[in-house]
Amino acid sequence: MSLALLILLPFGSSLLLGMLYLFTSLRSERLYALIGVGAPLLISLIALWLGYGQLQGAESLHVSLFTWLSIDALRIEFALSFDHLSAVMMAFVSVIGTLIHLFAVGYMRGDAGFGKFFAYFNFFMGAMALLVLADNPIILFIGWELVGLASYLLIGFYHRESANVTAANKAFIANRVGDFGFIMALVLLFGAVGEGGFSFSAIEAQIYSVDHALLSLIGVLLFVGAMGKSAQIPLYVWLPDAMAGPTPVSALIHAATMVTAGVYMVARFDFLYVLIPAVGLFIAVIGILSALLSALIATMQSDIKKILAYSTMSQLGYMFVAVGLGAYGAGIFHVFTHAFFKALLFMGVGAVIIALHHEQNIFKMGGLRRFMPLVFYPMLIATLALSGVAPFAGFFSKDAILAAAVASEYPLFGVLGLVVAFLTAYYMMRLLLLVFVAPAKHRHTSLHVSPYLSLPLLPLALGSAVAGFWGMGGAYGGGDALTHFLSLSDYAHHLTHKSEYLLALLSNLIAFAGFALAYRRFASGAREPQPTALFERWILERFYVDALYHALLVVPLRRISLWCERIVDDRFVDGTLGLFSGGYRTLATHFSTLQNGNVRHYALYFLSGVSLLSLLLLWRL
Amino acid sequence: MSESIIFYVLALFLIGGASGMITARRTIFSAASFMLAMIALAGMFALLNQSFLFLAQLLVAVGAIITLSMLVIVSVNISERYIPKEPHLGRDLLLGVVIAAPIVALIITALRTHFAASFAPIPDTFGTLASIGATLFASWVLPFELISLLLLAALIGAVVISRKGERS
Amino acid sequence: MSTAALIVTLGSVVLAALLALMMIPVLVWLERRIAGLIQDRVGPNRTNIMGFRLGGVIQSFADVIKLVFKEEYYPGHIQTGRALYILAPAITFSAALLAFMTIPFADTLHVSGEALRIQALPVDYGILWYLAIGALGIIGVLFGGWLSHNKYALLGTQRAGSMGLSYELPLGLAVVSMLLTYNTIDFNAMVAWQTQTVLGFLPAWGVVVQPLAFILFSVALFAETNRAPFNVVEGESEIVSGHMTEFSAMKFALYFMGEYIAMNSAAAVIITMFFGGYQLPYLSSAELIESFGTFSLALMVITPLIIYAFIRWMRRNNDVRSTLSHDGGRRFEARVLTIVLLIKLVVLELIFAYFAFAQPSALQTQIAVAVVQIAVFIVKLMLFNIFFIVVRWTLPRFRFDQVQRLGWYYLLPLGLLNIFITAIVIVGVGS
Amino acid sequence: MSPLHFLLLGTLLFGIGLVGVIARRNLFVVYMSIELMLSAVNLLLATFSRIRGDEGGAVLSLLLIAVIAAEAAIFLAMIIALFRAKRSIDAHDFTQLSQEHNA
Repeated sequence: MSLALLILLPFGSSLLLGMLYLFTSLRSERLYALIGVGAPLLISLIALWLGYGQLQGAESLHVSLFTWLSIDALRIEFALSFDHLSAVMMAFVSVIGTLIHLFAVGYMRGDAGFGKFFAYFNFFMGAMALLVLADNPIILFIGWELVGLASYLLIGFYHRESANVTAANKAFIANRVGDFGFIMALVLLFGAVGEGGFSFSAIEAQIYSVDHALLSLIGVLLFVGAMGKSAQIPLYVWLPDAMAGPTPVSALIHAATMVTAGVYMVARFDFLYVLIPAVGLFIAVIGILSALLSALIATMQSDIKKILAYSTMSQLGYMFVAVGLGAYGAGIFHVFTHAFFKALLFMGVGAVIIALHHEQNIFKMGGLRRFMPLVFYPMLIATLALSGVAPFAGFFSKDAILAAAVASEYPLFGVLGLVVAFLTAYYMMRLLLLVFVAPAKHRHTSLHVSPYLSLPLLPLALGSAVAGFWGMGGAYGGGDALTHFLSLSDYAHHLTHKSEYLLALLSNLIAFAGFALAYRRFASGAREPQPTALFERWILERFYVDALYHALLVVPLRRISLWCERIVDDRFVDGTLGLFSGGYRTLATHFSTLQNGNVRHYALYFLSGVSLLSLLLLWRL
Repeated sequence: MSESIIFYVLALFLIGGASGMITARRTIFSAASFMLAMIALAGMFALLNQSFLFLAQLLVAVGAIITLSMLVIVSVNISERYIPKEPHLGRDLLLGVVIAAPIVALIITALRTHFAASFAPIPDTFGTLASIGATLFASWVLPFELISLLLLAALIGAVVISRKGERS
Repeated sequence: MSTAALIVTLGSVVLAALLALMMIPVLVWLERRIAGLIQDRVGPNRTNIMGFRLGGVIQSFADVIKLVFKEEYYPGHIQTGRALYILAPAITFSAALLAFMTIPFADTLHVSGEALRIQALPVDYGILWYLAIGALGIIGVLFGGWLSHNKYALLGTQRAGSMGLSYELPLGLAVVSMLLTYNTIDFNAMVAWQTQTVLGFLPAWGVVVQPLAFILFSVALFAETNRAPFNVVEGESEIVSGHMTEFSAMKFALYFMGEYIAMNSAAAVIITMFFGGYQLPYLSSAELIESFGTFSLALMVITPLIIYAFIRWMRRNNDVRSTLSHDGGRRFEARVLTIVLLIKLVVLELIFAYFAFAQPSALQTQIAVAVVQIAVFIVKLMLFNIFFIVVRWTLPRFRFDQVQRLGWYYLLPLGLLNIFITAIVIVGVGS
Repeated sequence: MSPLHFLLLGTLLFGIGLVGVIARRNLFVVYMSIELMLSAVNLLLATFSRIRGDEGGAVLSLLLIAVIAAEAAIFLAMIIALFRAKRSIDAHDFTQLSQEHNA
């Protein structure tokens, strides 16, 4: 029952908020905030309580609400389950979600769509809960689609500007491409194993009977879905644009929760992916390429939110490397820690943006440390965590991934991971320095930060600092508690403690190298970069991927569409139809002279008919 | 015998009035002819021993409806120049007769060939107010009530339709 | 059809025609004289035939002759529809005349098992006939006014039409409440019902039983007959003469006479429905027949007194008091009339004596009672006509919108209320 | 004078009303023609009632008179409204049912 409550509470409050917003003239922000924050708070309490139960070794919960579809062999239960993986996901999603809701109360203050925003936000929480708690791929898919919808609604929240609507459309369409893959995978999977039940446990039980080639295809297609949702090459283009939404949206959806759905889904299907390591390798390659590419782009960006967006994509790349190489525990671990510091970073950035009246260019900021220490220090912690500096949370999770990569058959991933770590440290420090430390470029003398905006940062800062200890590897005295708790089908890698220490040292050194480079270049302020080298221009133009997509997909499609419109539609389709319709029109023109609107004439026609009938009858009589 | 004479005289008035109504070019003469026909029709009712119908016809058809029609002509002041000219009236009437003739002929043929009846013997009270009233409220109460509803609807409808202004 | 029936019917028709038509000059005379009285002047009293003025009634006959012999003139702008234009006043006139035809003048005679109604139209649906035919009068007004092609006529016609419609409703509602009371549509039965008494001493006349209905009915009839204070249709000071503006000579006279007949009919219907009709109060027909001897004796005593008083009044007023008048005819007229009245007195006394002391047959008594009732009817009729006239010359005319408002806002709801109350009372009494 | 005479007369009246509806453009005449057709039916009803000696027909006829009155009220109100709208009572001026005149 409490599981159903996890779903119903956010959806119910979303409905309530929507009704209040649409049908009443109530515009009390206090009320909307109370309902909007109350629901996530409640579900995070429930989730924590349930998660604590799981931690104490309780049985995983299953609840089947009703049979949703029952068509011959296709029998889909609307069922929810709460196992260890769900518990971890649910716990941090709800807690971080609650904090971001709280943050949003401050961020959205005074906005005309305050009530609408919280209706959407709670709707998103419900969808995310559905996704995480789903007991079968179909329900998961519903949640998957609903978070997509929520994301679409929230990106286009300021729908009066067409750019925002375009961004929302872009996100929606890019996600549809991924969803197409996902749905194909589900169809194939169902064709293969559907008759024996379609819940995750049932699929797991039958998975060995499936043909290997088919399984590979399913794995790839599932990953295509994950690409869309988690912004991996080549479907990542929507994520930077999605920053058009309000900053809490970016924090909640495009950093902490929704984008990790792909990782979660792959981890959920771990039993499938362990059977097809080739596909896993493919995932890892895509992941590391995404990480590298986006980290490179992030170093040259000047929009503060886009830097974070690319950073998110880069970290997601890490996670995919982990799950691709079979280190599911490490992947989820990184998801977990990343949620804390990335949410924190976005919220800090949101506070900065609000303080500077929606200025987003880092080169126009500076010197903010003096004005907002409560923002700066949490962000500093988050930056250190993101850069993998020991002993902050990011260090442990990233280290787990790097260790897995180094210990795997393909240590190249480890090397590239270190490169990415260097880049990460560089661009994060660049951001931090330009915003907080470098001389001010603006004329604000006093900047006020609402406690709603700064207070939620503190628990997250704490989380960023200490969350890593839960999954601390054996080398550092921990016991991989998280990995064991998740009990996914991890591939076991063996790395000696010494090599682990070496790796940790290396990665810390690299991070500090990145810091140092950034400090040297940006500590005393800098102008917006004017790219000179070819490579720099490439990076600034984001490797021309958008242009490439445009040239490869959009232009040919448009050409074909135009051709269809001009030739096929006009000549063939319309021509045939025109023949008919022209004939009708000619007939109709002639008949319409009869239909002259004069009722007496209609009576005349009618009576003429009666008259003729009468004549006929008279003649027959 | 005298009844026959009365019938034919009334029939003459009835047909004459009706024909005059549809042929007259001026509305007022149509109305006058129509009144004549309606009065003659009332006479027909009297001839059929329907004394109450006779009165109802006089009261409603002649007294109320003709007056109302005339009042509309007068009070809306639909004078000569608003009355349609109808240049081909003769031709139109001929067309109408051509169309209506088979229908009428059919009914008449049917009546003549398949209908043979005579008047049934009736009590003295036939058609009087008391008798009709008894029948009306004994076995026709529902239609009676429905008609009252119809009249109410017509009343409201007439008020709404003819109201000035507000409608664009 | 028996001889008696034929005689009675013919007699009734003649009587009705006389009462309707011969009443017109009398009413015109009365109108003028009463107007004069109210306006503190004499009124027409000069016209005479060999000195006979009959108080001025001769003036009315002179008017009739003038109207009959007046040149028939058609306004030049009335080109088409002249037949209907001429017919229109006739419609009004005949409708008014026909409406009068179902008024009973005396109680039903019972001759050799045959019930003979003393009605010009011996039917039992009197009030419906009156409503049906009375409403036709307006059609003549509408036709005539419309065909006059005249602004004033058009305005008058509009007013006439809307007045006719608005006041038909309270009229009908008042009639409905009376029908509920009397439980009949037959005038005779209504009169018979009114011979009862209420509260032990009051005659159960309609006016006593249903005072509100009486007020509604008579106000509505005032409006229907275009009498002041509701004569907005003519409204001389506003629209010349309404629908009659373009009519002259006999065509005008028909409208004119039609109005008086309508007034007369209205008075007749009012007394039939509300004032006991031809009945004497406290004396139903049966009682009258039974005690006709006593009744005659009483009349024998009263008649000479009345005639004596009348002669004294006449001689005093018909004398030449002013030196300005050299009209010796007046004294002559008074002398002749005195002789006529005395002869009449003797004849009446003889007749009364016959009924008082001889043993008249049942038929004779019945006829005598009928004659008495006719006389009573005429007296009541005259009184009510005078009431109509007095009202006309006493009250100012309403404005047209006021008339309409009165009809729709006050009379109509009152009529409905009255029906409601009547129905409740009848159900209450009946159960 | 048999019942047939009345019936034939009623039929004839109906036919005349029909002709009036078809041939005339004057809305008033059209309206009166419709009334005439209803009245013709009324005559038939009264006749049948008399033939059968059944007063049901007369009652029906009475109700029909009420319907005629209702029809008159509505039709006249419509004529007033139409006349106000277009200053015309020519049926040919009221062709709103056809699309091209709507524009």
